[in-house]
Amino acid sequence: MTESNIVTSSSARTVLDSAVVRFAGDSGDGMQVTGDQFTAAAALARNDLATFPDFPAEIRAPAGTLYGVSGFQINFASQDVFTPGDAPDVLVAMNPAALKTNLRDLKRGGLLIVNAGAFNAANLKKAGYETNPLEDGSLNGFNLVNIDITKLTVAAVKEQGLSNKEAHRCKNFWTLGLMFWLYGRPLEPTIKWIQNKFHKRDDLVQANIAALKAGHAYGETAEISHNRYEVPAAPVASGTYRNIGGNTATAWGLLAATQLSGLNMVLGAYPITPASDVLHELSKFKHFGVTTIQAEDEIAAVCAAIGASYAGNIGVTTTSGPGMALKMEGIGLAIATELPLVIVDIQRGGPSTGLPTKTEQADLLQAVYGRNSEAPLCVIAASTPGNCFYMAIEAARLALKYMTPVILLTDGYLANGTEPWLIPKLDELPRIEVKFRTDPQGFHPFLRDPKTLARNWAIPGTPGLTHRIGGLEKDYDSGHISYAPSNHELMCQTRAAKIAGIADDVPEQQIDVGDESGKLLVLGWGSTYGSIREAVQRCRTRGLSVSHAHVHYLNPLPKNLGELLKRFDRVLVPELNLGQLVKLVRSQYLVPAESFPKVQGQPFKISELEERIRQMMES
Amino acid sequence: MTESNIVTSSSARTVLDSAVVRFAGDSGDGMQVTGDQFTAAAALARNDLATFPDFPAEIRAPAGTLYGVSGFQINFASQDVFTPGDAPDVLVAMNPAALKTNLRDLKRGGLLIVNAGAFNAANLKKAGYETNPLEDGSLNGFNLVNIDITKLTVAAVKEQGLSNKEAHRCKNFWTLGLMFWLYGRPLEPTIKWIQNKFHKRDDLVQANIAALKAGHAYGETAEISHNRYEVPAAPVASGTYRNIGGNTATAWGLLAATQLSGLNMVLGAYPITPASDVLHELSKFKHFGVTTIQAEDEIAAVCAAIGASYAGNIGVTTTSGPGMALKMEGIGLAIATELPLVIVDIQRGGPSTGLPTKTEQADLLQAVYGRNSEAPLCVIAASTPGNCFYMAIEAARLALKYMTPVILLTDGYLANGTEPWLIPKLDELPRIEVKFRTDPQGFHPFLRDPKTLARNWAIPGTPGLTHRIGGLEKDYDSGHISYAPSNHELMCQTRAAKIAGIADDVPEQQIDVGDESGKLLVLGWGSTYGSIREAVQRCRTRGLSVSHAHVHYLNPLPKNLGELLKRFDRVLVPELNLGQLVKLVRSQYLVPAESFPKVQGQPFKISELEERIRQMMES
Amino acid sequence: MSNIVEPTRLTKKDFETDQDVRWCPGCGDYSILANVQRVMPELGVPLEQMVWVSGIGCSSRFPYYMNTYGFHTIHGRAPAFATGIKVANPKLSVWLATGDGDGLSIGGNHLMHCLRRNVDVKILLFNNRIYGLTKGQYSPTSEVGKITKSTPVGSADQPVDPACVALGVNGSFVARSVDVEAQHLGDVLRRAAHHVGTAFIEIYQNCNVFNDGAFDSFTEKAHKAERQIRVEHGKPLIFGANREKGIRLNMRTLALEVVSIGVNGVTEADIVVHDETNPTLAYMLAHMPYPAFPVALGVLFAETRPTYDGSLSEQRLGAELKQGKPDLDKLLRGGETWTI
Amino acid sequence: MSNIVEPTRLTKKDFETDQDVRWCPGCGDYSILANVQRVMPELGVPLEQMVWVSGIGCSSRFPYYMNTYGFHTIHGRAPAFATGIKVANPKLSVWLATGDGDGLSIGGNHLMHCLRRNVDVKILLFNNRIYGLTKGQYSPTSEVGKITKSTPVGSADQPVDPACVALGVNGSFVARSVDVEAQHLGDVLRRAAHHVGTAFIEIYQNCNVFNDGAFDSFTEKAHKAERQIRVEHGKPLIFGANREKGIRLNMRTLALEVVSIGVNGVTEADIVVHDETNPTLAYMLAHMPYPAFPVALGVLFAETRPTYDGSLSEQRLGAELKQGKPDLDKLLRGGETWTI
Ligand SMILES: Cc1ncc(C[n+]2csc(CCOP(=O)(O)OP(=O)(O)O)c2C)c(N)n1
Ligand SMILES: Cc1ncc(C[n+]2csc(CCOP(=O)(O)OP(=O)(O)O)c2C)c(N)n1
Ligand code: SF4
Ligand code: SF4
Ligand SMILES: [Mg+2]
Ligand SMILES: [Mg+2]
Repeated sequence: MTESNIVTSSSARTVLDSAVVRFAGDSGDGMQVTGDQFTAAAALARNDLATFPDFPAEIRAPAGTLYGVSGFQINFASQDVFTPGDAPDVLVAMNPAALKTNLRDLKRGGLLIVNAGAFNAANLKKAGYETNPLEDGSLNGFNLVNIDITKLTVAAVKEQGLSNKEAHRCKNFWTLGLMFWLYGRPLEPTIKWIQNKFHKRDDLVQANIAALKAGHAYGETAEISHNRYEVPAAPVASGTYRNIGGNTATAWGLLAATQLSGLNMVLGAYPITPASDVLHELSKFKHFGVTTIQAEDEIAAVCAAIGASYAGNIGVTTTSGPGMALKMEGIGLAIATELPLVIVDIQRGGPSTGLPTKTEQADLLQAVYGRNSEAPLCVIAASTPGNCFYMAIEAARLALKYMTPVILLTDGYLANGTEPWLIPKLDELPRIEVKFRTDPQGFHPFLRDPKTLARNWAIPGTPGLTHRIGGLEKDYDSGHISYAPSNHELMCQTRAAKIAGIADDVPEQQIDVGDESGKLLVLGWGSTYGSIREAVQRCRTRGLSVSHAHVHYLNPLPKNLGELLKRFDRVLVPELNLGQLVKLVRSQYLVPAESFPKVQGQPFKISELEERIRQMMES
Repeated sequence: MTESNIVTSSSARTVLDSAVVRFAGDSGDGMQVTGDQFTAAAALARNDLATFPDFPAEIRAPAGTLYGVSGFQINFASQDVFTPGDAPDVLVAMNPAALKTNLRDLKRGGLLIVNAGAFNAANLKKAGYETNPLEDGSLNGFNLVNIDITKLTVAAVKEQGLSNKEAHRCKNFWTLGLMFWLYGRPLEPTIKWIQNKFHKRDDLVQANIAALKAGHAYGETAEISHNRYEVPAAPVASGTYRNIGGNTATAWGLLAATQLSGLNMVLGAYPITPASDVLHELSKFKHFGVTTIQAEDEIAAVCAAIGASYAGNIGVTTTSGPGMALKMEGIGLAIATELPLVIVDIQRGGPSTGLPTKTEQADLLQAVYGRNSEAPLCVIAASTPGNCFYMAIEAARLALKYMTPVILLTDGYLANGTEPWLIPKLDELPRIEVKFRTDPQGFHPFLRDPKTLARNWAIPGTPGLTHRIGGLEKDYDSGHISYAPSNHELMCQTRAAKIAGIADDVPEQQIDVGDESGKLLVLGWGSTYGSIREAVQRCRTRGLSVSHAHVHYLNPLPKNLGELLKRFDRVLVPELNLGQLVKLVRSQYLVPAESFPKVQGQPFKISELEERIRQMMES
Repeated sequence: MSNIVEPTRLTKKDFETDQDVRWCPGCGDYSILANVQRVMPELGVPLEQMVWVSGIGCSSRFPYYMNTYGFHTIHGRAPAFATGIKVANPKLSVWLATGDGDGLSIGGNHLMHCLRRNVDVKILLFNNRIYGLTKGQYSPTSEVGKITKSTPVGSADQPVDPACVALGVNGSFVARSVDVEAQHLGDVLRRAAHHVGTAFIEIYQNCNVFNDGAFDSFTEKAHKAERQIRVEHGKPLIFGANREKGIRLNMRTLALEVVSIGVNGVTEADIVVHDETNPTLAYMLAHMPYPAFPVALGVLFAETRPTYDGSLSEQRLGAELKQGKPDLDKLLRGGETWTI
Repeated sequence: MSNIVEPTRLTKKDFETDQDVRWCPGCGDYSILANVQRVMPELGVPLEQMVWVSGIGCSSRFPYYMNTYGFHTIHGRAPAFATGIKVANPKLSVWLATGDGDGLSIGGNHLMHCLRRNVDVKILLFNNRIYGLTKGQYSPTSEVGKITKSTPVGSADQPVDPACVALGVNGSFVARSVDVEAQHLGDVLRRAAHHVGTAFIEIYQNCNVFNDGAFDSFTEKAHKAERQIRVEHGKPLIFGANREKGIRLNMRTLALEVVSIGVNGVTEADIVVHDETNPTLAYMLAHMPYPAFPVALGVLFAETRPTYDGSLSEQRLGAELKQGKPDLDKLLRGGETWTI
């Protein structure tokens, strides 16, 4: 559907300008579906929003265990939203384990909806509760709504005569119905969704719809010591929107690059969390001229991609931290042979295997420096799920124009998080010019464009241009192997100058929030965009002289960055690592930028940033 | 032999305080042997010296070709010597190709000894000479000594009735004889060497000795328009000396570590230039409890070494640039599991395969940052061939004491270069204390020493301490897998603090040459030690206020370094890369250190450094 | 952490850890774990003398559940770590758990070199023909045309057979078993434990979440007898519910064929007798196309030959005998030196 | 750089480059190069449609001397690059030069996966049983006990046989030849060129500097006839100076044996007839222990089956037919959207 009517708010509702809701339950409780449907409803109500799913590391952990808890948080508002929110206003806990692992985040006095039906001895034990929190008063600080959702759901669906197991499975729609009632959302869209999701089994369609309606009705009738809310539509730019996650946006951006450049694409990839979904998504688009190779390992993946580039396709490889480390020797060859290559590193928690399902920004220095010898390449980063689309196109554009590998950094938080996204039109996107060399006249493989310093690209199959390239140093003037001392230096400097020159081809650094100069600049990169932006805005409303600049181009850095940094008394660099961008700017500009590190596998909370900023202003 | 008599200088000689001689010829001409023998003679004459062999990249390039030329340069003196010298005073060119590729370096007016016998049409053509340089006057600027060494050698050895090929092979000893005459060296040691080298073939013994004596006699008798030289003994510290190269010193340092720690050693290595010789050397010392595994690749090599460390040996892996890139994922695991590991990276020219037989210092940033996520380790570097011995021991000491991987950086120049070396005694070297955990009481694998933060080392085979470790994040207090946010941050900070703490355990940064403060500090690391030291000394004799400090500990940097740098108006950082240490010190200390890069696969010339220093002083 | 236990008194319990097992309910890995824990006590190896090494994957979680020394390393490299461990301390009993992706995709080369070197390590390859931990992509053992997340219209590459790979690189012990066949798996594990050299066991393992029932057609009670052949050294290759079928070598085609004993003149004498020392026979058995032939289970090949770690120990010993105690001072002062 | 040349008129010269060849004088690589350059013109492939890919090693210098497109990549990874090239442009004729170290040590896994996928690439493995470029360490094909720079008291690991490895991973074309056997090598190259799928050729190559004469015992004129057997499809496995010896299958041991025709009742009828479509026979031939048996040369195995690149092209084609022209706007607007 492209359009939808939304319910008009009844006077009985408290109007909020934003709300943060978290659904938490067993891996088997369908919390991700519930979250997605609730998100769709908020989107259709034209709220701005941001979501954050939080999966367990285990595939399907035993029911009721703490490490088996799956969560989904959404922040939706009648104003701009930049993060999934810090502390939830509403927590839905489907079992004791979910309560145990999530309660600490719920706002004091927040609304706590629990499925009492799951609070039996066995589950309480698995969650490590001595006594039942629903009874021992430990939840007094919260607005507890205690419902036996299991029983009510089973009752609601009994007509369909489902198996006990299947009946229980409908719990999440009952809960969704109740939440829809709470926020005045229409049921139709979800009913439609249920209908075609389960179209093969009418009994399930009926049952889930029944559960949904029952949950909604329960709200209407039951005495919930709580009034209803309304979060009005947000004033956003007009256009057509969709909800999108970072991995999908990355994949679609790469698809766009094929259309904008007119080239086919080969993705060489080896599965790894959280990057695998980009491989999965791209493997569906063979008709875009995209071929995906699930290689035997990351090394083969990058080498196959380089081979494809050598043959005239766009070579792409996608991975995460440990896989990135394995690709570095191959990337070095792409640098030495000056072939286009797009490398997407969807960062995760480390070191080593680390925390595979958690987010982190700690591959920046690896991306910039992690190869033997002087091996410069271009590094860029996406800042929001939707931005991944544009940065993926940009990575391809720069790789093709400068005949160089380009590393695009995203992370687990961007990969799985979603946001409403204003859908662009293909013909609004900039074309990517690619010229293959065909003229034998005076050809050698390392002839360069005087402006970009990119070498000419002569692909196999082109008559009269047969030539050999490789990883040994080449003569600047003939492309043949050369061990001559001064030639080597010339080539090293040329490769470096080519990458440095990209700074003239990318946007200058903008101030994202606040004045062009002032007391404090908060300098960020990557997925911290939303939290920093929001924190800085809040501080500014408190009258603090602070601005936010977010770097999308990390190597080379924007050419005005140094000058921009010097316009502020102090520079704070919050990163989900122990301080990496801060090292780059300190060494390049000699500014006393200060690091604000966080390495917890979790994004920054807005409040953490606000507090840190306030401290700095006071000190 | 441990002692030897040297000839007393005859008054007929010009006494020099130093001389630089280069032997250049075809790969088949035995220039390396000639160089080694000439070096031994200088050493026995108690000169201080430094050598620099320069091999072709090809195994055995066709005779007479430019890329088949093999060279050996020695700088010997009656004073301290720190480099093989810039421009040779004497060049020995055994064929046209050798002349063509080496003449440019010979000092104007320098002594040029050529084997006229090799200057035939074929060889001239191969070397790309239109006309014969011996006749076209192009060598007028030099002191040309033009001898048909081939003919004279053949004549000298005819009694032995060797094959023509074998007779020609004696050319190098004839040449050596002449050079011995020129510098007044005794023939005995070389005669002894010939005798046991060729003991299986008496005719070759006789022939080579005859050639040697003939060359010497030729000097005595023939009218060489040139007088003889004497380079008196250098005043060096008393003790027993030997000549040593960097790869040998590295291997021996590792052997010493086994004796000092009482642990066995497993070297996991995959052959790669210029690192292979360390594998070759260590494979001879099984009776030191050293096992060498030639693994299937660099990844297996480092993983086998880590496995050996896990089992309680000293795990070591040796490689060069491209191989280093491949090891990074494995090294990350050693960091996460906190196991001792010694990694030796013998740097070579890059990027990618680059210039395999040439030297470079461009793996520093890879060593410090080249892994996914926050993966800190210790990086140290050797400064001279002999220093490799001590730094190898130091790498093992730090790895074992701090339960961490340590990367030791050397390079192709150190690996193959040699210097006289004051031989230490085992019992003068510091013992390396190793305590394995044996007490089950309160044990968990990540219990730490409160001071060093090193975890306790419990090796398989120890009763009662069975445990599991791996690359996933661990709980600080139990060592079990943990995905807890704050625990992850604590562990990341602890790993970082452990490495940072090493700064308290290593020598403070010294000024190697010059005053403790002043106008300019030249900050170096690694194999540039000799050239920088010499250049700075020369500038100081010219009264310039310049000092030299050479960093051996690169991560962490010495704790007094920042303060030391600030005592100088300016800091210059010469490196055989495009500027890497300079990035580290700028970002860490915010000093405006300036880079002096050279990437030519060749060491710095003293003159290049002198000139740059003088420029800075003038500006 | 465990306490010291007399090897003689070891029980299954002693091999269990305090960690709760984090595989999906119903995963075949559970039964493999149970069988291993059941067999280990019989080996008389003290807990502390045993090391379990693994790569990354669901299967590679194995070491966390064995109360011995354990090293959960990185993806695909376990054989290299195991080699280093065994060479450093040959007294240890080293076991390795890997998967079809860990062992044959990213780790294929290390597996191959471990086998050819004949390092004394026991390798259990859990073959579920899928990538489990990364949530269901095809693996090098997945059948052609497999529809997975990464191959929506089917995989294009043909699989390898783990046993064939092991035989191709001269593995000295190659066997097959099934996760749920307690008796058979137990026997194979015992044989492997007593083999000196690399023992390679492929275990068909059901991933009930991403590749459920991959092996049902020959592991389920109903067809087992018809679709499996349990090979035993010195015994004829007979199978079938009533042991009425056998494997014969067709002289003309030089290929194996399935025959029915008693039917047109075929007697037991025609049936090939299994000889686990014959690499060709092992190769033929491993290679038998299913379902035209039954799946061969058991020890396909076993041969004793020098181990890598053993030879290296001998070299160390030999060196000590020949060169005596290490003497660094002597080494440093060897060759040309001079004293001032 | 070359100029455009009519494929039909191509000669050996056309395939030579202006680069001087940098192998040691006397290296077997020279004769391989000469033979390849001699055969290529016959294939009717235009210079620009041919790509030579290699890793690192003396052998991997090969592409620099072929006047086609060439990619000298990194150590061991050539099969992965070749796969990317062939998949990106299936029209290209892709050839690969590798060594026993490049292809079987660091590169073993990529070789294995290229073979199992059956990528349409021709692989020439120059087997000199040594690391040449790094100046003489033993390789995975070096005999046990080999004394080299890295193994002063002899190597401890047993070698693999390249052909056996290729067969173990279902290689669809597996052959052997010798550097200096112009005629034979030429024939094998032609067969490989016309095979659709991965063609694997092991070429025994003499490294006269670091492993001189490694193959003399069966390549030298004197013993050739006795120590080699040239296999040909459909022809009996007969060898010997007077073609008096043959290979027979011993029914009892199920192993091959050398017999003398005419001696105690052996007739030609007893001799196995080579069938290059029989993997078992190929395995037995590749596996024959030398010198007890002769070294089998020629096409050991050849079978046509779908190629990886071919199947992927079909999938792309199928997708275009099914899903039509790519339409990004439609994609971006698919699913739930809303307009403001
Ligand atoms: C270097 C690296 N690449 C990729 C991954 C992601 N990864 C983890 S396990 C796995 C494959 C698991 O398959 P398998 O070995 O068959 O084990 P299973 O889960 O099926 O038991 C992959 C691709 C990783 N952890 N490390
Ligand atoms: C990553 C990496 N590791 C190691 C090397 C060093 N290296 C170059 S060639 C080679 C082996 C060569 O042996 P082989 O493949 O048999 O080729 P040959 O020289 O014998 O023809 C090695 C180890 C390298 N170039 N790159
Ligand atoms: S995903 Fe499959 S293999 Fe992994 S634990 Fe679950 S069922 Fe077992
Ligand atoms: S080293 Fe050996 S293989 Fe390499 S070029 Fe020389 S002879 Fe040939
Ligand atoms: Mg699997
Ligand atoms: Mg070789």
